[in-house]
Amino acid sequence: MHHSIEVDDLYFAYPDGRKALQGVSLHIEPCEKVALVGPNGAGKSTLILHLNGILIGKGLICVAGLPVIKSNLGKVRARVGLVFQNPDDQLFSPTVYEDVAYGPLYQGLPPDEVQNRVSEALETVRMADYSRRVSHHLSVGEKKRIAIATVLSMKPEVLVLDEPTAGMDPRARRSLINLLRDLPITMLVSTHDMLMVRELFERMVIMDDGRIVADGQTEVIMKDEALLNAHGLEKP
Amino acid sequence: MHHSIEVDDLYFAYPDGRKALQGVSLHIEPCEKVALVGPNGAGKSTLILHLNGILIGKGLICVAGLPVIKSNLGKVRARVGLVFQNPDDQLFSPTVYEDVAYGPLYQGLPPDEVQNRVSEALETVRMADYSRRVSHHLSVGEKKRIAIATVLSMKPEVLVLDEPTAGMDPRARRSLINLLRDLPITMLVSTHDMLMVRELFERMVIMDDGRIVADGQTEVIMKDEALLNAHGLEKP
Amino acid sequence: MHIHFLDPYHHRISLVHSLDARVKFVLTIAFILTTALTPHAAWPVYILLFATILAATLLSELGIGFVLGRAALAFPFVLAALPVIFTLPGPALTSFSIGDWTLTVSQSGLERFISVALKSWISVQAAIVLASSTPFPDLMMAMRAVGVPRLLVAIFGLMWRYLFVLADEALRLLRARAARSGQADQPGLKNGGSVTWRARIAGGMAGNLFLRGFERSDRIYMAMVARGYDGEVRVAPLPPLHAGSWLALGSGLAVLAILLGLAYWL
Amino acid sequence: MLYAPLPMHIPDGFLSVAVSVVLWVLTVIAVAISLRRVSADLDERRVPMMGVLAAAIFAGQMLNFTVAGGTSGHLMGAALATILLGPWAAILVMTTVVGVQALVFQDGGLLALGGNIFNMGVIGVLVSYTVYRAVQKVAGGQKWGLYVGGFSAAWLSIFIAALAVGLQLALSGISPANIAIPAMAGIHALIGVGEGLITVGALVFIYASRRDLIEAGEKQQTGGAIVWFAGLAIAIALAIASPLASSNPDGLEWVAEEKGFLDAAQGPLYEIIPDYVFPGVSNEAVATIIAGIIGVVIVFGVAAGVAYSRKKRLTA
Ligand SMILES: Nc1ncnc2c1ncn2[C@@H]1O[C@H](COP(=O)(O)OP(=O)(O)OP(=O)(O)O)[C@@H](O)[C@H]1O
Ligand SMILES: Nc1ncnc2c1ncn2[C@@H]1O[C@H](COP(=O)(O)OP(=O)(O)OP(=O)(O)O)[C@@H](O)[C@H]1O
Ligand SMILES: [Mg+2]
Ligand SMILES: [Mg+2]
Repeated sequence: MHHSIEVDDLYFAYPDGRKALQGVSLHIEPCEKVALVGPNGAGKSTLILHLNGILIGKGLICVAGLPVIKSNLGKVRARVGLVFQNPDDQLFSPTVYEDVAYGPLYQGLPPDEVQNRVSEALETVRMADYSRRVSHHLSVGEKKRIAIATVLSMKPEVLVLDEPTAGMDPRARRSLINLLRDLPITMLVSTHDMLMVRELFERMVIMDDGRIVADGQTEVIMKDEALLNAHGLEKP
Repeated sequence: MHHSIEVDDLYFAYPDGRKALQGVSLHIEPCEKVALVGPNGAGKSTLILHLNGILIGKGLICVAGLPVIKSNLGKVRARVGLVFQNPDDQLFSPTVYEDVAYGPLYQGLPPDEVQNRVSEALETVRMADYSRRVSHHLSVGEKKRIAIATVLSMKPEVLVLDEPTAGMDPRARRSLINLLRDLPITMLVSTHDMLMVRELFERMVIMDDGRIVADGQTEVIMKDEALLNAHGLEKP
Repeated sequence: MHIHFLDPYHHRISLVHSLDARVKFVLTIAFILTTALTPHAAWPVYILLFATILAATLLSELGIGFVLGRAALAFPFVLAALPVIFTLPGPALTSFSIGDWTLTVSQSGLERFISVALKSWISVQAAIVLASSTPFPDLMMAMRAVGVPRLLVAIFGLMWRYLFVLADEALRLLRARAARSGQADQPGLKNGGSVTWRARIAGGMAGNLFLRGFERSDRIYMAMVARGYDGEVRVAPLPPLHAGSWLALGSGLAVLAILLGLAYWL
Repeated sequence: MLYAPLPMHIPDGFLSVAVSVVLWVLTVIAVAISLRRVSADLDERRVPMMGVLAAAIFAGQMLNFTVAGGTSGHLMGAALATILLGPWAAILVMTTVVGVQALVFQDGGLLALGGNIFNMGVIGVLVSYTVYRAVQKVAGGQKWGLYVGGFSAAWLSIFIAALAVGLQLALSGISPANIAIPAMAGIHALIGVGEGLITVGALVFIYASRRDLIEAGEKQQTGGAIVWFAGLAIAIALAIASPLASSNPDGLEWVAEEKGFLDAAQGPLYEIIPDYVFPGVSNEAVATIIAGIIGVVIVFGVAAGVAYSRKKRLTA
């Protein structure tokens, strides 16, 4: 049961009445990597924000074996690493070190454990010698890696990424794809990058208008041009 | 001579000493559409900012028959429509109408002429019934169209776009590509979207490290994988 | 686009750079306070103060030209002190007249004016050496060490982080406006619109910047919450001061005390 | 520098130590109260919001519009911050803005920072608050109240803060009150118009795009009557004190000297070396020149010593 994502019949409306999720169910096995695609406004980001209880809708969510409810939030957030689209929103500390140490520090870990977590996370994203750097001097690709390190330092059991390749040049994108391929961890990735979906993910899920409209093997779905077009997508 | 872009041996360094352009020459014929590609930091945006004198480097630039020099800036800016990557940076008026009217109003055109210009521009980007809308609430794709309308209302002779499709979903991207195809105007478009390059542009220019390293038929260049890889690009 | 050049920190390998930020911070404030406490027209002490800051500049490897050049930035305000030359009572040095006005330069007035200008100039050099030799995160550590509340330091940190992001946004807004500020070929048109219209456009840009700031802060908040933020600002403990740092602090303060003593009891 | 700050950031050297200390004390009190009130608020979102909006104000000061003849109007932002965030958060935001300007960009002094925060942060915010609330009351929730209130708050916050700067300079004996105050007031009466127009422009934009933010700001206006009166008292006190002071500059000078605001009376130094007449050197001019030479020698001696030891260290 561990390391998995289970969403059952989830509904959510924003305060202004906009129904962003209308009965979403999704099960992801431990260590499976799944792509989440769909047009702008489909509800992908909204769904992702539910996975660690930043938004709380109607329905059942279990992540890494824990139900996502108020009393569990601390634990859930330690187990789910959420990487947002814009690394500038995620790197809010003055230095890279402080940013990567933020999660462990808030978990109350002792200083040398924090130190270890930071080095390890930076090692994993191959940015070990960046820890004293100031975030605003980094390139988009570097920022993205650091953003991933900020959640890896919490040793999450599940990694959720929102549009990781947006705005990257081909080289940075390639190195990110390789990094994601090598991380042995449950992964849900929302994206518009259909080439990456084909390359990296065996399973894909299509959302539109707050609902899941397709869920299956990437190979099969990518061949169904009628389905893709119906939801504003294109075959790569 | 009209409607063309001519850049001869252009050099530019940022105040911090970074040499962003190191001898760029580029000639574009009236009504030609050219793609400008290259890795992050190649100097694409820097080159674009020279075309209407926002940055002024060493070298000769003529746009639509006018040399880009201090005394000409007003006229040059009326002839070159520059659309930046992030439409949020361009929509600084509360409503779509006011934003599209900025250029004509600044030029001091009479009110009914301004009115005509705005309707025409919105018509062209197929957003005619959006004029009273508040820009902030539009989708990315819609904002992008409005951003294009804000320069079309100045009736430019040359259109320059910086990464127009970044962050768009496939549907919005498709409709933008169609719009660009239909505009009968000289066009220089910087982008990382190699699929769009192949689809829309007969000619492409590769920049790297402040220099133009390839300039020719898209068909030919796209086949040269060694060249593309050497400059951090990928065949689509 | 990166507004790197907004960041005043200049990386060098130097004694001043390697000094603990807390020591530098306290010494800079003490230096400026000493300068302020030095009486008007205490020229010998001014010279010693200037020599001290010059020594610090040299030790910082920042370059004298750089520091003096930046120090000139604060000069326009000196205009505010100009009138004292003519209004402070004291022995007259010279007088000249402009039209019907006769202006008399008094000695005490001139002395006070030059004193203010010198003090200001010496103080700003100290501030420049501090800012150019200390990365902002270290300055924040110094702020915490001298007792600035954690919440305020956290706001400072966020502001610093997003200063560059938003300054880039502001720069792009300015560029977008410039790009659309054209001049029609038709002759006889009045370019630029009215002043209030231009002000309103600038206001729209400010509103746009603010609004995006608001929305960004929401996303940052979510990113913070996702990593455990619960409304309380937590920070790692400050590292202890080394013996060498204590020594530097002590000797620096001693030098300043001697200078101040000289100013009063010479 | 990209942004042209208002001529309101007092550098070090211009405020006497006594004036600086008094202003520091006032500032610390105001900031401490604001911190308490904001923490008590329990709205966790406000920490990132204050940080980012402080950055937005700083960056917003880069935005300008041409007035005429090469001059341009800029934003200070105290009124805008007050209207959108309420007085407490606005004080913290302005404190951060002015603090970073001083600490990092030497825009305003460090010892003078207390005064600068007080003028632009505390006075600017409290006056904005009072004016904006008053106009809102009169308007009774109608839309014009937002704009008229915004404009008057912005203009008056600049104007009153400028009066305060003038008064402080006069109290420090740097500039006679009858020149400093009218000069500051005159310049900033104009600058305030720019501030007012930009503030209204920003409010129009935000009102059209996200009315809820303005309404939320409305709810944050929880300063209560005490803050309102504090702002009113400051505005009235400065408005009355300034003309009084500038029509009686000598009176102010008298206050300054009598109360010890003027620094340490012209030093004991001269009593020992009156007019720098060196023993045995009777000609005053020669004495001055000698003094000058000694000074130059000291400075160069120190510089050379440091340079020498540094070189040795580098080559060692
Ligand atoms: N804070 C909010 N308040 C109100 N409505 C919102 C809010 N955030 C999102 N929405 C709306 O909810 C719907 C789903 O938005 P969401 O951001 O989840 O889409 P998405 O699939 O992530 O799209 P994109 O590909 O553009 O990121 C959209 O219609 C959007 O306009
Ligand atoms: N304001 C600036 N100050 C200093 N250096 C800058 C500035 N803007 C850009 N640069 C540098 O100039 C070089 C060219 O940048 P430019 O933005 O033109 O690249 P680009 O090709 O548009 O890249 P991208 O694909 O990321 O948009 C880069 O090395 C960049 O870091
Ligand atoms: Mg999304
Ligand atoms: Mg670019």
